[in-house]
Amino acid sequence: MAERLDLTVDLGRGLRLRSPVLVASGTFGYGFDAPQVDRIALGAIVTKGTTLRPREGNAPNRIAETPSGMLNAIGLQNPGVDHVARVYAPVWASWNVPVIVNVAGDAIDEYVAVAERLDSVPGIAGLELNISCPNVANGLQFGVDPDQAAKLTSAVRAVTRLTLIVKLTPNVTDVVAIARAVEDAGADAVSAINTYVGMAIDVRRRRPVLSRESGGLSGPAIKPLALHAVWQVAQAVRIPVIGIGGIMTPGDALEFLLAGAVAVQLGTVNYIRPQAAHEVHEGIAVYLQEHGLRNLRELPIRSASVLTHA
Amino acid sequence: MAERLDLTVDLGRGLRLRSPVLVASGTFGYGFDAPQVDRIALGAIVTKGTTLRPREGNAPNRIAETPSGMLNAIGLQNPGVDHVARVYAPVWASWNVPVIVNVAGDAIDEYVAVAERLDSVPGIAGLELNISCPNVANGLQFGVDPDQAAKLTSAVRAVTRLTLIVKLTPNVTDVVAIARAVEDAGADAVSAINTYVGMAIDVRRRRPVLSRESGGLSGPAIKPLALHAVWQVAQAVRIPVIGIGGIMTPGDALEFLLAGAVAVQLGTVNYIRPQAAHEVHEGIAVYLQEHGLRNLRELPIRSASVLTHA
Amino acid sequence: MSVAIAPAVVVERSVPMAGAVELVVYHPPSAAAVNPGQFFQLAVGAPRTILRRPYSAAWSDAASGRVGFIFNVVGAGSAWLSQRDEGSELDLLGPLGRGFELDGDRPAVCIAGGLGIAVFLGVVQALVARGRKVTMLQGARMSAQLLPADRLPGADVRTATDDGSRGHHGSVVDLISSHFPPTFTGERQGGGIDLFACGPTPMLQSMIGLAQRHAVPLSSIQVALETPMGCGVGTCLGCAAPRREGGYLLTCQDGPCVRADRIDWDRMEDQFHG
Amino acid sequence: MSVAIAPAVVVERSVPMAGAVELVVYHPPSAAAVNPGQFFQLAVGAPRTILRRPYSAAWSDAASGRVGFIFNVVGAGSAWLSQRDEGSELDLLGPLGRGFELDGDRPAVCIAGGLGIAVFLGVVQALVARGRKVTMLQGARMSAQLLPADRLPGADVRTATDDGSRGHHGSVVDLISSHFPPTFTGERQGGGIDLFACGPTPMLQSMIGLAQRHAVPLSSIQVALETPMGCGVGTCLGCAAPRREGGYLLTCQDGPCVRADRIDWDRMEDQFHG
Ligand SMILES: Cc1cc2nc3c(=O)[nH]c(=O)nc-3n(C[C@H](O)[C@H](O)[C@H](O)COP(=O)(O)OP(=O)(O)OC[C@H]3O[C@@H](n4cnc5c(N)ncnc54)[C@H](O)[C@@H]3O)c2cc1C
Ligand SMILES: Cc1cc2nc3c(=O)[nH]c(=O)nc-3n(C[C@H](O)[C@H](O)[C@H](O)COP(=O)(O)OP(=O)(O)OC[C@H]3O[C@@H](n4cnc5c(N)ncnc54)[C@H](O)[C@@H]3O)c2cc1C
Ligand SMILES: Cc1cc2nc3c(=O)[nH]c(=O)nc-3n(C[C@H](O)[C@H](O)[C@H](O)COP(=O)(O)O)c2cc1C
Ligand SMILES: Cc1cc2nc3c(=O)[nH]c(=O)nc-3n(C[C@H](O)[C@H](O)[C@H](O)COP(=O)(O)O)c2cc1C
Ligand code: FES
Ligand code: FES
Repeated sequence: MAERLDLTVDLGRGLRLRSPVLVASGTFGYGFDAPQVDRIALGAIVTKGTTLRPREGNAPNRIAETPSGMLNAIGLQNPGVDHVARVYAPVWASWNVPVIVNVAGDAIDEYVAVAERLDSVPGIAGLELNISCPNVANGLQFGVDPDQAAKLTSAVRAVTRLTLIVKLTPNVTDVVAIARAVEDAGADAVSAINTYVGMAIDVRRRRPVLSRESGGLSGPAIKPLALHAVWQVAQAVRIPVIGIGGIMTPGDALEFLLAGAVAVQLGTVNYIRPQAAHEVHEGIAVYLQEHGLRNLRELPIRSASVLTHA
Repeated sequence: MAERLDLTVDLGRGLRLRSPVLVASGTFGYGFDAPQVDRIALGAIVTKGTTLRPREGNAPNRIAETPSGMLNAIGLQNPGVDHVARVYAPVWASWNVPVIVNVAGDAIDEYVAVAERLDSVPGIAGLELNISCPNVANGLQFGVDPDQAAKLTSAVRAVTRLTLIVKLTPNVTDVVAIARAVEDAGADAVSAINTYVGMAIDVRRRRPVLSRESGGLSGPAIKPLALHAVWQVAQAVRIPVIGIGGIMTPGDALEFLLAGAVAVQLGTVNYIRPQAAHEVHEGIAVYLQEHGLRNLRELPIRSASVLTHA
Repeated sequence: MSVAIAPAVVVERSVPMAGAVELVVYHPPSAAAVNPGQFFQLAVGAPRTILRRPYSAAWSDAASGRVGFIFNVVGAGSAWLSQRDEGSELDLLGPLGRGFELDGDRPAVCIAGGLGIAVFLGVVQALVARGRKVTMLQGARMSAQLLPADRLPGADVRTATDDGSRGHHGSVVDLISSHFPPTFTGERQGGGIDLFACGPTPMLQSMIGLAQRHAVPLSSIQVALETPMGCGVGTCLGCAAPRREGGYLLTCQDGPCVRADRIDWDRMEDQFHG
Repeated sequence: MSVAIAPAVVVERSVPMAGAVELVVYHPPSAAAVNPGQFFQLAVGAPRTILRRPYSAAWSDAASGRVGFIFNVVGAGSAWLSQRDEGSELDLLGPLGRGFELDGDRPAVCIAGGLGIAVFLGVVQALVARGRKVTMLQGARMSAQLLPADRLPGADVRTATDDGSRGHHGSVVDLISSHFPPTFTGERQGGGIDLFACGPTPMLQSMIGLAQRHAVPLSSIQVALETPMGCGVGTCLGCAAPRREGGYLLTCQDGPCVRADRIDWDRMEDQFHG
């Protein structure tokens, strides 16, 4: 039975994954640190958000646990694109798993410069544009405005032949408008979603827990919200949608695949159960078999109503 | 010590509460059904969303558990304003606790008609405008657009002398813009927040769990998000802000009071620990004493940065 | 209301039949207050869960101050409950809702599918105490999953199993047929029997269909409904069940035990996922 | 990496001193792999929690395959851990991070505040095994909260309590003074002693201040840092501690045990709330 299952995913522009289970940006470093994970079985590794110049990141506290979730305000600590291209990419080129670099910046020029630097580098399989980081100054600006998002996407599209995924922020009134804008601007795929802006207060000391006051909420707490975002986006765009948000189990991943995602990224769960990606992959395979399906394209369901809210 | 503490709250237009702990709309019915709750100790009871005509509500499934939260799509099942005014209000008039009616509708006229019907009815202490219900057709429309929200608020303001609270939806890019709009339009206070639009999928049957597909997420899962909304709103408006979202413990409530809320509403927790409102009230009193504070107005902290995200 | 929110102590944990767990708690006020068919909302402490879980009181004994719950493990909440040791605390909210109306003198036929049997320990006892003739029809997947008949003293217990390992080979609903025609034909408006049913919604629906084909008045059938529950007390409106005359009734307040003619069985759905 | 993610079995639970719990797990690969000062990320199943909790291996014994953890209950995760019975499973991720550098021949002075003592069972044993002279300075709020000295064989144990109920009346940091001046004055760049410290950040800071006033080289002091941890393995970047030369090091990868001269103590903060 098993060998007949097709769990591959096509993200466009030649990027084909052997599994629909990826690890999400910021939760797997640059692929070197996670213990006991058999990288080869992953659909892809998405790296930590990478900027033009190295960044130190925010002062502590950077993280806080919340009910079934966590807040983070790391502030894009990263060694800069040059280090990534020179030191990491050559190693990745020897790995048998696609590595997608998550790209961040404060201005369109900066994104473009990072994309240019990475375009012809062996070992890099694609770019994921983080237009939605809530933890740096101006981080959200591109992600909440369709025009800005489109402008940024076009600018990067113009300088790269790599598969270009745009990662959406959920901190908007209408995520569909942004998704359509980046689709029209040339994105090969969208990933949804990044974290939700949240906060925790240290009651004893009477101050915000995080040094930046607010941070991004991830983990199972956000799963129902992320799933709804994916459900809406998947019915509105023709490019592949990668589902992200609170996935811990095969059942969680299947919710996203049924909602219309072609693949999923696992984030926070990597901190808790590093073996989760493999369990999720296996669980999806078992589900397909039990339901007599042979590939992931048969999974999605559709809304019964035209308007999701009607 | 205890008798010197002042835990009263002024919501404007003569509505003074003896406790900052209220019970939230949709989680306490019309005040008749919750077991073992000493109503008199509550700051106020906010009723189920009430519409001009009776409503049957949505087909089952209406609720689903999610990690540290729950989704609901009740669909505003309620007996209609006339029943509320004729049958419930006279009973409330004999209770020693303010009852605030949560008002919902599909059109401005409908809200206005409900407000008019309730204006001179003894037993009703205030109105909370639900401009943000995600579970009825057009429910979100007023809540996501500052102009619409202002128009609705002014229209209702014009026909009622009752304290008017406007309840904000968090399903927007910029909750502050809505808060400012309703403040300018004459709201006496704002309550923040209503539920977040989310979804769950029944993987076994391959269909959404809720009959309406999407629903509103409440419970501890949303606490960090709600807290951030309150933090932002409290620093942007001069009218009182009532904090809502995932509060279960005194510590949770204190986070909202520190973030700038003058009072809090407890929602989902009422289903789980009906005694929570009293525990929270007591916990706040103890905290004030321990910190040498004599009233709630000394609690709020402020953002260290001008821009929350900077 | 005599509803308590109280920590009770687990005094016994056992396996009444294969795949099920029985927890006995000591809580005299609840034990004295329960009507058969009522339920409790049990707080669970499993990771990431939040809502209480509804469980029928399987039985209660005012004299010893004990209440029993019988359940199977289907998800995180029931898994957590199944691990409560003797001596641990269980946070009860209840008793809640309406139990069965047990008075009357017609023969009582009880029908249970799967864990629906749980509620009948108390029901059968109360019916027998009222001097009624009681037949208990019990269905399960296999023999080992049947509650032993000695837990239902005074009842004439008949069984059905899906795999034929004991009693009738097939659905427990098939067993009612033999009670229907002789009793009801010719005296449709009463006389006959009183039927008490608890089990999965599809089982209830097939039973209702059969009753309708036999022209059994649905008012003579009481069913224990199962819908998801938020609060269990009438404040969340989450436990809607379609009412015959349109709209919805609340399982937690109007039920869980209701006369079958109050329900619109065509709009009734099995509300459980997973 | 030799990092394991594994279910281990709790083989012993006890109370080593007032307010603390000691859990002993059986897991031979971990017991063999631990360096004193390393930690494990323990999965907890408390309601609404999600992250693992970082705990130092208090001690480990390759021969018996056991690892001990000593902790106090401060929140939901530690409360849950404190209830693990013998026989229950504990999900370990580890050993993680860098332990102390224990080689050398200078006298070793260990200083612990509160539960910081936990890590020193293994540290003292390893130092003694290396033939080093070991002084253990232990501080607690009151006498009952001191770890009994027989758990630290081979060390000269001195104590301080906040309430004066045993040993020095005051901070444990005061006890170092007597080790500082004679040893370091005149031979600032080595010679002296090696200091190993673990405890609340404010205690570490006051110790560092004292060391600086005595011109003790910070490179001769190793501290075990405590910051919140997301992953424990270097992927989340949540465990930042300010580095002397600017920027941050990662407590989980570069530490938790680091030489004190690597830290910018002015930017160092107690990161714990609650
Ligand atoms: C009035 C009433 C009485 C009941 N009495 C019994 C009994 O005596 N013995 C018994 O074994 N079961 C009984 N049930 C069913 C029992 O409540 C569910 O099996 C249980 O809630 C499942 O929880 P879980 O966390 O293990 O499952 P999960 O599937 O993880 O639960 C997820 C959510 O779905 C809800 N849910 C899932 N299945 C059901 C269900 N069948 N009914 C209601 N809610 C459900 C849960 O309460 C929870 O909110 C009763 C249900 C009701 C409504
Ligand atoms: C490397 C390292 C080793 C440690 N070794 C020990 C030990 O041997 N014995 C011991 O008693 N304690 C030790 N701690 C502290 C221990 O991790 C915390 O007390 C524990 O995480 C608190 O969890 P909680 O759920 O009970 O508390 P909560 O306050 O409910 O925890 C909420 C969140 O804050 C984090 N947190 C709270 N306090 C701390 C803290 N002091 N350090 C790190 N995270 C914290 C938790 O991990 C969790 O994510 C160590 C910490 C670190 C970083
Ligand atoms: C500590 C942390 C750091 C993150 N860093 C990044 C990042 O650099 N770039 C990015 O696009 N997303 C980042 N994310 C977001 C995740 O990739 C993911 O979108 C989010 O966590 C939701 O998924 P989850 O709920 O499975 O964690 C980060 C998340 C966490 C928890
Ligand atoms: C079942 C349910 C029904 C609700 N009905 C209403 C309503 O009718 N009107 C309204 O303004 N809010 C309604 N709410 C939202 C709550 O009042 C509250 O804003 C929300 O649940 C967040 O608070 P919590 O996390 O404490 O539950 C409802 C919430 C739930 C869970
Ligand atoms: S379960 Fe809440 S109203 Fe019935
Ligand atoms: S705890 Fe995640 S990087 Fe250190």
